[in-house]
Amino acid sequence: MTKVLMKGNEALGAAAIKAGCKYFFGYPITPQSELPEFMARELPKIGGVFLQAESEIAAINMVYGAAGAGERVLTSSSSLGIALKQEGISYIAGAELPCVIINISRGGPGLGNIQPSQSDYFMVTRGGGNGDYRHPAYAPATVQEAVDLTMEAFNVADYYRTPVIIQGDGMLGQMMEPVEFNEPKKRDLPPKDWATKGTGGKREPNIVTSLLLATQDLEDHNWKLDRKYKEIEKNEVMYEMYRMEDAEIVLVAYGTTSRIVKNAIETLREEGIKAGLIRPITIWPYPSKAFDEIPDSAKAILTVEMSTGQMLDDVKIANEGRLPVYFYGRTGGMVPTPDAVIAKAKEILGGVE
Amino acid sequence: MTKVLMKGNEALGAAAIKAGCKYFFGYPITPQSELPEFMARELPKIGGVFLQAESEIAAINMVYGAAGAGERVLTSSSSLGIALKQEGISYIAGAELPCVIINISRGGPGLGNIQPSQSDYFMVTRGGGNGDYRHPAYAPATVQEAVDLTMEAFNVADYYRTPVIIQGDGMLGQMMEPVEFNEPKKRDLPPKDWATKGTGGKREPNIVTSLLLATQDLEDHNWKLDRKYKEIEKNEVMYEMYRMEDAEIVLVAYGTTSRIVKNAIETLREEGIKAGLIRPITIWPYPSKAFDEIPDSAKAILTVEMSTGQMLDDVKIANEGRLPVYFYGRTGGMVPTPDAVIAKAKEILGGVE
Amino acid sequence: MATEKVIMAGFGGQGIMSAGQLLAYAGMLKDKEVSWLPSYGPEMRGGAANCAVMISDSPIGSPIIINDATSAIIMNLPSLDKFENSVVEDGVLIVNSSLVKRKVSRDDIRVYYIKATDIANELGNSRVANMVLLGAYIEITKIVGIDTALEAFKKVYGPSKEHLLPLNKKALEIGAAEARQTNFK
Amino acid sequence: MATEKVIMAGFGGQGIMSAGQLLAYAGMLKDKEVSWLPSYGPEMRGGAANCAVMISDSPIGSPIIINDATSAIIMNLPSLDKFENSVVEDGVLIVNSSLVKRKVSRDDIRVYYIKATDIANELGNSRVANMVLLGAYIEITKIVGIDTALEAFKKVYGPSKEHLLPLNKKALEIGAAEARQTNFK
Amino acid sequence: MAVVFGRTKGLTEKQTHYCPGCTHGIIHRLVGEVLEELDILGKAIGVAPVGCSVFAYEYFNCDMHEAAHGRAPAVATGIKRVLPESVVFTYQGDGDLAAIGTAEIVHAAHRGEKITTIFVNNTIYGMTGGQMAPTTLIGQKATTAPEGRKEELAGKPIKMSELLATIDGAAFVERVSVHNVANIRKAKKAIKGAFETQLAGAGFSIVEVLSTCPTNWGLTPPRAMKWLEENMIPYYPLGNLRRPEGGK
Amino acid sequence: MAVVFGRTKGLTEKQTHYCPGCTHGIIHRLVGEVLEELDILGKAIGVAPVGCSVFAYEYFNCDMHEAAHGRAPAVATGIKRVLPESVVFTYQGDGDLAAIGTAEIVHAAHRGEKITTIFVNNTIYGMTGGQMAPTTLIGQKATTAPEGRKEELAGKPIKMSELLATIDGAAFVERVSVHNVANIRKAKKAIKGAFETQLAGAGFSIVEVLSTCPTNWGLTPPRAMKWLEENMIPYYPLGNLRRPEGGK
Amino acid sequence: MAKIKGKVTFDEDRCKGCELCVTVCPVKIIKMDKSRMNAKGYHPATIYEMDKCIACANCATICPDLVITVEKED
Amino acid sequence: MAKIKGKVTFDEDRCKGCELCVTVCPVKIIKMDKSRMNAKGYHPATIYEMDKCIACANCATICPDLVITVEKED
Ligand SMILES: Cc1ncc(C[n+]2csc(CCOP(=O)(O)OP(=O)(O)O)c2C)c(N)n1
Ligand SMILES: Cc1ncc(C[n+]2csc(CCOP(=O)(O)OP(=O)(O)O)c2C)c(N)n1
Ligand code: SF4
Ligand code: SF4
Ligand code: SF4
Ligand code: SF4
Ligand code: SF4
Ligand code: SF4
Ligand SMILES: [Mg+2]
Ligand SMILES: [Mg+2]
Repeated sequence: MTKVLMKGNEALGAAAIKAGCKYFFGYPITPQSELPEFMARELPKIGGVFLQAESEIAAINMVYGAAGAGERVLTSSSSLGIALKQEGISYIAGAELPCVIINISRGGPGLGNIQPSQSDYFMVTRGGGNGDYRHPAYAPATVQEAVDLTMEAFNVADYYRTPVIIQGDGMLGQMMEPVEFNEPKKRDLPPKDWATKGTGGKREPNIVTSLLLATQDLEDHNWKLDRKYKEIEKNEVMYEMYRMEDAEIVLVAYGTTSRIVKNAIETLREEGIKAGLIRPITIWPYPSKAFDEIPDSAKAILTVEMSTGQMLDDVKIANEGRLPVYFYGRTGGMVPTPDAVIAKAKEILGGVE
Repeated sequence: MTKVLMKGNEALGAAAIKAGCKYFFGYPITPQSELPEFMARELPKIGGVFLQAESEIAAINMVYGAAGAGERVLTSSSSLGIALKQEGISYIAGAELPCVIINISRGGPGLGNIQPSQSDYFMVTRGGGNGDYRHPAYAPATVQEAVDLTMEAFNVADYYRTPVIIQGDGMLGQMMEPVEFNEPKKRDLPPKDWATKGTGGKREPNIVTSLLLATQDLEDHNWKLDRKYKEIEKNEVMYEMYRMEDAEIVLVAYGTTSRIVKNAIETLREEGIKAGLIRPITIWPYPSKAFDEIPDSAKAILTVEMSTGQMLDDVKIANEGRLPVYFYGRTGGMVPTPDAVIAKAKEILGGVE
Repeated sequence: MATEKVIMAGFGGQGIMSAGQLLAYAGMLKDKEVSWLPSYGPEMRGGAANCAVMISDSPIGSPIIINDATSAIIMNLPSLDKFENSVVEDGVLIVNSSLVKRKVSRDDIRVYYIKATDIANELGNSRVANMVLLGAYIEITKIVGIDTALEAFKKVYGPSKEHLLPLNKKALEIGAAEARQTNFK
Repeated sequence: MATEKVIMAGFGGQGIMSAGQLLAYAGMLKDKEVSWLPSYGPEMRGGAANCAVMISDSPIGSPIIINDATSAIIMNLPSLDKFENSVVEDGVLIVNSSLVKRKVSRDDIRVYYIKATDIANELGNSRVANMVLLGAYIEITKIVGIDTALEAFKKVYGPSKEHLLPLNKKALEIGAAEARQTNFK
Repeated sequence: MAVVFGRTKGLTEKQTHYCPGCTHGIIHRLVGEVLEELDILGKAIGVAPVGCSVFAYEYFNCDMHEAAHGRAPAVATGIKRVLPESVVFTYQGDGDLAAIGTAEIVHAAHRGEKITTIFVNNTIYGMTGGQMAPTTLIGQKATTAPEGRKEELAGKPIKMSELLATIDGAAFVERVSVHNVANIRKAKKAIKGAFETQLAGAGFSIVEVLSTCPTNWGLTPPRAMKWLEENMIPYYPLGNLRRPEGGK
Repeated sequence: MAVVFGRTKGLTEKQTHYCPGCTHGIIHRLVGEVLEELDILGKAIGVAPVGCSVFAYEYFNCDMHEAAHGRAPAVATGIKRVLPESVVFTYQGDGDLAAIGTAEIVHAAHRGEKITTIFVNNTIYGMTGGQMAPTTLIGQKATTAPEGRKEELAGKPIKMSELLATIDGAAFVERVSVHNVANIRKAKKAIKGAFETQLAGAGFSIVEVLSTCPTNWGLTPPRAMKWLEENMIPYYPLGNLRRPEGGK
Repeated sequence: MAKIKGKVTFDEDRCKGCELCVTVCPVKIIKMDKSRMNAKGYHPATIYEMDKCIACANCATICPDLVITVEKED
Repeated sequence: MAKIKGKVTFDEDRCKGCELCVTVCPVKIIKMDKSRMNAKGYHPATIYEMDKCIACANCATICPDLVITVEKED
């Protein structure tokens, strides 16, 4: 496989196509518009359909329909557009349909601005919609990882019959890096015999629905979903432990922020300070178990986010009160500098020691 | 004040009117429709406006407009309707406008059913919308408390310039209990000199917006909001400690579920088992400090929810790994029975001891 | 007084919901703690209707009755099938025997059969069958007086229905009289 | 090789973004790790344009350059004002002195003034000023060869622009030559 | 003996949950009959709305997809774009289509989606207990218009067929009624015409069916039929507003 | 010397962020002039959309409220219902009004909200970089229609004024253009008529203004004006579609 | 031409007693049987004088609940 | 009647050089001054023969950026 230099947004689209996705429904919004634009150029070439919906809500409901019809389907948006999709995502989760949703986040709340941000963590990991549901959420740090995880996402979606989110930010969407498109990991996927493709007169009608009026039925369904989510938690957690062997200070960061933190760690180590990183790759299911692997040398945890502190909740849950947890965040499109992270780490270690 | 017997949904509406709210924008959905219906009957009598919007999204944006114009305004919905309002709530939070939103939850995800449920906890405590924002969320357990907290909510909204959620469920909305309408607690409220009511040619134009294109401006705004949220966390936490003095097992439950848990506690105590309850009244800000008051006698925490476990996250965060945390949940409109809670408590104590 | 937990159940349109509200209101007028909880479901139009009323001296925990009803007022057969076993031992079960033809199979509870619909028809309005049964219930449990129930009537039904007060008073009284005469079981 | 961090900045339309992409591509063709990050902002139409290119032997951490550029290619005055201080000590600053009239005020960096727009105009196309500067940059840093840059050109601009290859080659070469002749500062 | 009128294969055996005399049942049957007669049950995919017909998926004898409130046209679009050879229809109430789902129906028409919409206009939110709809008539009472709809507050009722007929992509637009036998038969013709439009690939097709809600109107079924005839038809005139060129 | 043409008080001093030659600027000025001439600046509240005119709140010299994408009519409704004596207007692009905000504009019209909408139709999503809008002409290129809009895929462009004119609550509906001086003057008259409709309490009013987007069309401003005249006006005919009875 | 003779059968347990069929029978032979209740608890519609039936199928056409089948003597 | 004499002033730093005013001047006296740049970096529009101006205000009417004021000799 040869490498090509691609913009994150376009690489995401190319990865989806490589994963066999021929259908895209979306609505323009900065900083992800290159993705639908790419799909508008490429999908017709392979007999697929790019459709610009009248809104994000229409787009997610088109996805709902297309997923019900048994096809791999993608939508993408940014932050406020994803907020609008929440009811639809809840329906898709309830009806147990597979699809992939890409969120290239920007600053908020409200209209905010168009700069990179990680302040949608709650929305994408807790489900901003109604009801007891979850969905896998991948947080790539590089364009290559975005490509790999997008291909994986389609498999995971089909395997578990669940919506899957790729959580990036404007930086990831806009930057170019070399990527190669490897064959996606194979999974034994169940047949989509539940799809509403027309009975062809050959079987009983299929029904896609999230409505279960009888309380016992809905409860059964909720626990069934819950078991599925436990299964995903068991099998699909992904994270990177970076220079953690002897870490005194454990940094936790995901997505593009983790790249900055890695730079900071290099410098800290050069200065003799043993810093390591836990990088969640799945932000749901959250890699809590990574925190069980923290070496005894560790004295404190420092969470770094491009938000006022959202993943912080998961860090606290995973940490179970074992180490003091600190936070450093920048917001509104301001990106943490390695220097600031370094300074914070030193301050903490100064305080801890 | 004489008591009247009122349905939860109607009492909520009456409380809003008592709090000086003359404007309601909403869209029908079970099990909260008696609330808009009540407003449709009552608001015209006091020169207010009841308007049925074309959708939940339109309703929350009408609220956005009315709140910007400086008036106390209410909307209500249930679960999936609240999911649809998330973008709008994010805007209102970003633009720092006061309003009150009532969620009378039902089963989910998706269409689910119309029975009581607490599975919107994540959505209402973490903000299902985009960006770094929070809003107070009150979880009344009785109709009287729903009335009191609704009146309080309008004050809190105006004081902090924030949307406020009243989080109930179908049981609370549908049941009747005696209520009295006491004078709401007074607060020194700042003048609404930011409201877009027309300049009258007498001042510079006011602007309501959540857009801050320059990263530094948006970051400043985000931290300003964050300080406000910290302030709310400091001042507005509400919770009830029920028979906690000597509790061996600490139950945690909110809203209608806490009533069932109280019954269970009575029985447990009759049987000699020292059970107590932490009942969050604000579910955001979460009463973490209540967990610092847990007596040494306590051996375990049991969280009871009508969900597969959402408040559980906040319990774990508050607990900081001090006590083992257990969970008992029912979903889909199934309501926990005191017996089941008792059995679970005994099982835990058996295991713990 | 322990908490009185009453299930009222029947067809939609039999006045189950308002009878329950009336009872709760009456309890409230007597300074008791009360709650009323309807079962609301998909069968909103017609079909089954039932509600749970609680009356107590102390604050009411859960407003839900699950197999611990102290009393039940049953206006049709499906409701008897559904709720017969929800009454506690020694509890009260009042059956509209105009419509429910079968007998109650338990013998550990106090059962009253009252031909409420027949009585109501005699009074000239089949819709007051609910009041007949409520009158019986009040007589048996002495939870409130008939006067209080009538006061509550005004609150629940409002001024537009006040002309029906005499009829309803009559229905309550006859129900009470029936209960006095009926030997349970 | 430490990580080479290049800022390229100018007006929109000066070919900043594509020159950056070309450089990144060339790096990639030489099996380096590379990244390209545009600054995108509200001023999407016209106005300022800049991008950050990184080339390294080891994986690239953050693609953002914050006051640690090893080189900068500056095509207009506002960009010089903005980025003059972003270059590290001993770093390279290449200025399009056709358009930027002032001198760089720092003396701890290696500055090259190249009349890129004039040269491009002489070549018959003012739009290749970016290539002139890129040629200079390549010559100074030896990060890739001109041949690699040309190969990258084909990738970035696609077959439809291949007829422009000779012109761009020329521009790169003249830029390189200029750099050799220019004494920095 | 020859069967003059028997059960259609287009519907399942399942008894509906509709109130006695609710014309949703009639409309279901017409759709079922048309699907059977056009022999497209095997390639039909229906989209049920949120509203009284939310359970339509239990009644139509073909693949069914339950949509979110108002979004049936978007769901149908997703299905049809993936399966262009299928026959896709939505079945929607007036709250669903004319209120929350306004954008979705307008844009399905605007794009000329090759789907068919059966739009059941009963001037009320049936399922949620009789709230006002955008189609509620002036003076008509509703739980959120306790004194009847007032123009000053809520405007005049919206005429969705007229609105959609301004859109080029809407190849077939017709308003019918099912308040008596003659009109039921006409309604069926219109529904057939709509599906034929889809089969011909001519664009979006919609049939607005004036329907009753005896329960929330507080009328017996026969009186509800009369109310429809006397109040709805004068405001919502019956007739075809658009059909594909060369169409019958 | 008498001033024939000076700056209106209806706009602030702030220089706009619009591209050179973008007619948003002209339309802003017309609105500002009308607000000034009707002497309603003090009671006017404008609602800015999401789109290139998102910063309209910095330009209009009156109270302003920035709405979510497409929801300006709902925001305006909220304001007007609370302040019935105020003059409320929305300023919206075609992506905002004719795509995501379809339901909101239709229902503001349907309820006869006493607000005024200035609808700037430039057949493109300007702010986000030239994606296709529901108003994009057949064959017109857009970043999401790289080969030009195709009817088979996306339908024919939607005519919002014609659609809204079917709604009774829409008291004033007119389409104008600003591609030359004569039309700019007519446009101003229409805008004034719309605000007068609101002042008279007659219902909802809207002026669709055909506008250019030189940047995303890839044309110089003068050529963009010509393109508008030659391509847009034939498809989107100018003229009044509705005015209040007895209105001028 | 001999008078058409129709035969109408009711899938009685599906009947919801709405009376719509009653209103459309041109020969007025359908009535609600107030003496009986079906499984659903409704008084079902019934034909009183089948002989008079002209097999017009009006009743079946308006019945919302698929209760009625109409046959005709060939 | 004496020929109308107009005076047109440009708030030059607001000019974005769009040339729309140039296209609508009936007497063709507006040109872009290619020799100068304003603060925004555009070549500003300028009047070359003010005498010919008939104060028609076309230029100001079409200018999107509030650059132009037109006066008329009384
Ligand atoms: C997002 C959302 N909002 C509101 C509801 C509640 N709801 C269910 S059905 C309905 C209205 C149905 O009315 P209509 O479409 O006219 O159908 P009908 O019942 O009259 O046939 C509403 C508002 C919902 N389920 N989802
Ligand atoms: C919910 C949401 N979706 C998408 C966007 C991105 N967005 C911003 S402006 C715009 C389109 C604007 O086009 P138009 O309304 O035609 O205005 P113009 O820029 O052409 O004047 C879009 C899609 C957004 N901000 N919010
Ligand atoms: S509520 Fe109305 S629309 Fe719904 S089933 Fe009953 S009669 Fe039909
Ligand atoms: S992008 Fe188009 S609409 Fe937006 S300001 Fe520029 S020219 Fe005007
Ligand atoms: S077929 Fe016609 S005549 Fe026979 S019973 Fe039915 S309606 Fe009457
Ligand atoms: S129309 Fe059908 S459901 Fe109604 S009464 Fe007649 S047979 Fe029964
Ligand atoms: S006022 Fe008229 S004549 Fe004078 S410069 Fe302007 S356009 Fe030309
Ligand atoms: S129209 Fe205005 S902005 Fe354009 S060139 Fe003329 S003066 Fe300058
Ligand atoms: Mg309806
Ligand atoms: Mg536009």
